[in-house]
Amino acid sequence: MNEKELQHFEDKIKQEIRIEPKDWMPDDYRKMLIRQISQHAHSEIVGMLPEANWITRAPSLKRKAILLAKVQDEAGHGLYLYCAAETLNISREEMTEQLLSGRAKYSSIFNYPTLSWADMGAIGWLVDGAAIMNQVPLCRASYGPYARAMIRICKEESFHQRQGYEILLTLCRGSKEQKAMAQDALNRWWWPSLMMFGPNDDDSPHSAQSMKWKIKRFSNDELRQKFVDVCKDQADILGIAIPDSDLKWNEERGHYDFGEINWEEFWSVIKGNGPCNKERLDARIKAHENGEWVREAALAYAEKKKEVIDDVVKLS
Amino acid sequence: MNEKELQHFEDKIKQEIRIEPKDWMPDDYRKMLIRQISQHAHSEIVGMLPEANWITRAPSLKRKAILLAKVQDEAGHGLYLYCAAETLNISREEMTEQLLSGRAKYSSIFNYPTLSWADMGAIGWLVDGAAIMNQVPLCRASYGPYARAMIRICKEESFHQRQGYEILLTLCRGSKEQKAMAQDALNRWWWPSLMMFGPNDDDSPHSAQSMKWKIKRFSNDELRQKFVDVCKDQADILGIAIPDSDLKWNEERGHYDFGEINWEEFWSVIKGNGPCNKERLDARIKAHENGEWVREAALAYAEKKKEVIDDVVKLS
Amino acid sequence: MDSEATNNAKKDLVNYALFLADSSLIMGHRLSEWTGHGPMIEQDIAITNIALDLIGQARNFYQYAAEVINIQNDKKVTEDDLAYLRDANEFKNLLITELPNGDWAFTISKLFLFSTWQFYFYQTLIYSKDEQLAAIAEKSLKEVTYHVIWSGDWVIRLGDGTEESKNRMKKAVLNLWPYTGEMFIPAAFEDNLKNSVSINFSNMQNDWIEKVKLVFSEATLSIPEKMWMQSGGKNGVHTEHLGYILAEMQFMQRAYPGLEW
Amino acid sequence: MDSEATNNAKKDLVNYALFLADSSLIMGHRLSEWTGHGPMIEQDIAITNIALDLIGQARNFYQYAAEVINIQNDKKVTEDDLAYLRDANEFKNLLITELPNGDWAFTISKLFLFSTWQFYFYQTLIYSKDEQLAAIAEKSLKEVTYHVIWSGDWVIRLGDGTEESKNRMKKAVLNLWPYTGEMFIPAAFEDNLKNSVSINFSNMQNDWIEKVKLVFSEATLSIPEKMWMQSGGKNGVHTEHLGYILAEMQFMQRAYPGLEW
Repeated sequence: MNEKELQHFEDKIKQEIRIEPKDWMPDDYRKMLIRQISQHAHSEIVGMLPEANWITRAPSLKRKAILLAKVQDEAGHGLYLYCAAETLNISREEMTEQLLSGRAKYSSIFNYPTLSWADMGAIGWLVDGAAIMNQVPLCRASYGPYARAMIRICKEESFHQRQGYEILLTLCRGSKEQKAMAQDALNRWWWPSLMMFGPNDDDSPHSAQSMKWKIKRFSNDELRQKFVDVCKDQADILGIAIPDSDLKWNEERGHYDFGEINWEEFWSVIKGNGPCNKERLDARIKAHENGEWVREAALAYAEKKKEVIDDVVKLS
Repeated sequence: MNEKELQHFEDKIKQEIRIEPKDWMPDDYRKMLIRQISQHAHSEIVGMLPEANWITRAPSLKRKAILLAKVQDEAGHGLYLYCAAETLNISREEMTEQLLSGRAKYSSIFNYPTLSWADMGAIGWLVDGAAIMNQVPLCRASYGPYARAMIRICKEESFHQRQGYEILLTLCRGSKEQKAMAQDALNRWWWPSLMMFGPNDDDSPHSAQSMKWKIKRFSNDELRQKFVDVCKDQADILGIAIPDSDLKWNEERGHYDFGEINWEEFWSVIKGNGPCNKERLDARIKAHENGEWVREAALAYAEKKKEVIDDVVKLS
Repeated sequence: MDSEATNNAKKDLVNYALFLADSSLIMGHRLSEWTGHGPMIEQDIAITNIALDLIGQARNFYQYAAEVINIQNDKKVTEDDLAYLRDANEFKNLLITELPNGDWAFTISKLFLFSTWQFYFYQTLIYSKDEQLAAIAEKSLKEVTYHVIWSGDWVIRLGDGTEESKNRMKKAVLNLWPYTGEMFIPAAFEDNLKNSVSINFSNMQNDWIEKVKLVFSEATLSIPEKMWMQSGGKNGVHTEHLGYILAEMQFMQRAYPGLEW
Repeated sequence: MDSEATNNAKKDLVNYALFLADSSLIMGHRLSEWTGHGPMIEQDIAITNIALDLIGQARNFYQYAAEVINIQNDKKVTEDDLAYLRDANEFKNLLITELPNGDWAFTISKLFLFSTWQFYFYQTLIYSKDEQLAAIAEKSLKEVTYHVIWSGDWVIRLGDGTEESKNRMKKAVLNLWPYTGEMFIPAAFEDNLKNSVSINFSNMQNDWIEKVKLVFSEATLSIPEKMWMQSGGKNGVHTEHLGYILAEMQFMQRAYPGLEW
């Protein structure tokens, strides 16, 4: 390792100067970024599936259009992030292969099923909400392309979060059945949302290094606490109850206390045992396999046209 | 050709003695029977599809059960008829191959789509009704196995016809929407049902020989007239209108006059241009292809077991 | 009993009957999707027949549930109201019943695992103090006995058939296995009814696994290793498939409410 | 005009708007089934975008139809009532829109043939004396122009790509062709509206076929021979697919009638 380059890199980190693709960087920094960015990209792409599940059944044309646009945004986010990761010398093909073979992870929350229309609200409010909580600090991540992708993404995510919350607000102001639907969705999505912040700080192996390199800025538990504090108030406005009997205001801490997360479930879903792990991966594999001849044809056509152009150039 | 055998055969036909599989018969008689019986068998099997289309959407559990049982009966009829045809030295595989390759025909009526629940009623009333009209005389067909199969089938068909009529009766006594549904079904199924009796006698090439051999007993036009006469009265009871402005009682003939059939449509559907020809055949091909490994496995297993028994026999 | 206790007992009994009705109906629904598309006519007939049996069982349980609901209720419900007017989160069927049919190996394995559970379940249910449940169980048991034999024969035939059929069976069993756990975890309404229906769940599970082992061994298949089990069906938390089943199944009753058919 | 004539004119106009709304909605619905399942992310985004455009067009036409219906009507209807509370025989969409997506070649061909029809149709509709129809057509025409280019590029790419992609395209075009005829056969409501919307159907068909020929020739594909054409969509006689689409699409509004979402 070049001591001088490392010194220079660390100075830049200290001075909050962004690292750019052509800059020297430690191998582990690169690896950590690839892991994190690609995981994030995969999450956007797999995350399309649970919501796409309700596009054809959206209860009004307006909601259908909003939902379509939202899922489309997620595909866009996936694209930005794959591009950001590609600046670190890994191809989209390689990342896709890692996803489909099960070696790369994606956010475990997408292994839960969407069982009612209210889930579109709960995902917007809670899942996108938790994502924003995680991602806003990443807009200041030390790696330039990642930080810039996050800025774009966060803007759209906060829009999605508001839309999700508004879906629930409409339900909660609606009929008894609609309100029950909203409560049921909150019951199912609350705990998985808390899990989105990752293991407790004590069990989070990469966190310290990530914070040192200024990729992460806050610990898992800090962000989770912030999320709980915000959501509790929002749930009160909706008039539905967070399914946690331990949830109560702690005057001393100035925060809400909340119950213990079922970490057994968390690890089990990560290991592949969630209700939809197999379905989600199967759907991606199927899309990839069914798309193979299409990608081949597009490539073959592009090459044919290139040859023609080459010939024209040669002739001229 | 053996003159004596032919004489003997023709005597039996004249005396209404049934021809049995082991009896001598003219080649053309055998061919005509194979064509007719296999076509009939194919019709039962393909005919399952338009009705199966409504099993999962039947509007009550009772109707769902009745419909399931009915479609199952049709499969059973297909089986009887394939067995009857097999007595004429053609295998089920060969007949299936003829169907799937498009060389053998099936009743064109099944190339029309089932678009509403009322179609389950219309098919029972009109399609099964026309089938019975055609088939009752076939219970006296000169070929024994065919005649016996037809006896069994006719019993069940008349049951189906009553069930179909009862579906329509319930609709016609129901809401305005239900009655409109029944009328719409009658509008779509009436003319194709009349076509089920085949071309006008003048254009029916095989009819004369078939009647001479006492396979058929009545001409296409005779049966069609009988059908119209019966249906008109039944439609009046339902209170829905047969979609034929030329339909009126002819005192002199003692029959209803009725409009000209659209023979262009008839021939076009036979040629493969009906709304569902491709779908029906595709469904059968898919079932056959998806079933291939199953049939192979069943055969392999049966042979393994046979070997074991052979070994035991050998050892003992 | 005070009226709240009576009400709760009634609710438990209704849920119990609905759980059995829904499981049979959704299983029957999936099997009925094969009608007209089976791998041979004989099997098309057989699977349709089993679908018919299951829908018949469902009707008996729904009718009983309706009867219980209608006691001292002004608004009377029918079997069709129960089948066609509840949304997914009210359905209590086992998750295994709502999984898509897949290939013949998947359908057969699903039917065998499910029917074998039904067999041991009904075998206990016939001793229930609730005479209606007992009677329906008794009537159904004959049918289910045949379903177990028929599907078991197919498990053996496919497991010990060709290499392809064996591989398909292995894959089917592996993917279905996580959905067998909830059969043996009593829901609250099952626990609450134990004075009337005394099912020893761990015995039932033992009987079930022994029977499955026996058939699998003849089929040269093995029981999957211990794995994480899915659950939720009995409590109305389903897979994403059920919503689509209901949208299709309930269309007519939803689009044309309150009519006779 | 006497009141019956006014009423009939109103009915024709409503049917006309519904025909265009339904065609866009059902096409958009099918395309939206690709969302999350496209052959590459870029195309997933593109097809979703087109679905969005089509659903937007549908909304405009439904809103206009509702407006016309609501004139001097006490019971007011909304765009959602029109999309979600009519059964299959009331839908007037072209049959081609309701066909299942098939593979990417089938979807692309379907979209190209349909969008090219939309293009020439809207190009005439912008001159309609009915200002609303003209305005919606004008707004939609920009979108549709892009759909034609995008799908046309894909037709060329796949037709002139690999042997496999060419074969898939040939098959797709052959199977779709019988559903292109009804585009050019006016329904009664189209004929009746000819004072307001003057569409020369045979010119439109010529334009359409010329454009299709042009793109096909670059794609090294040929136009199928003259064949029997399916029809019925404009008059509410559909394929068996539409019922399933509606059961799914309308489930929420049917199961929970009269609510805000």
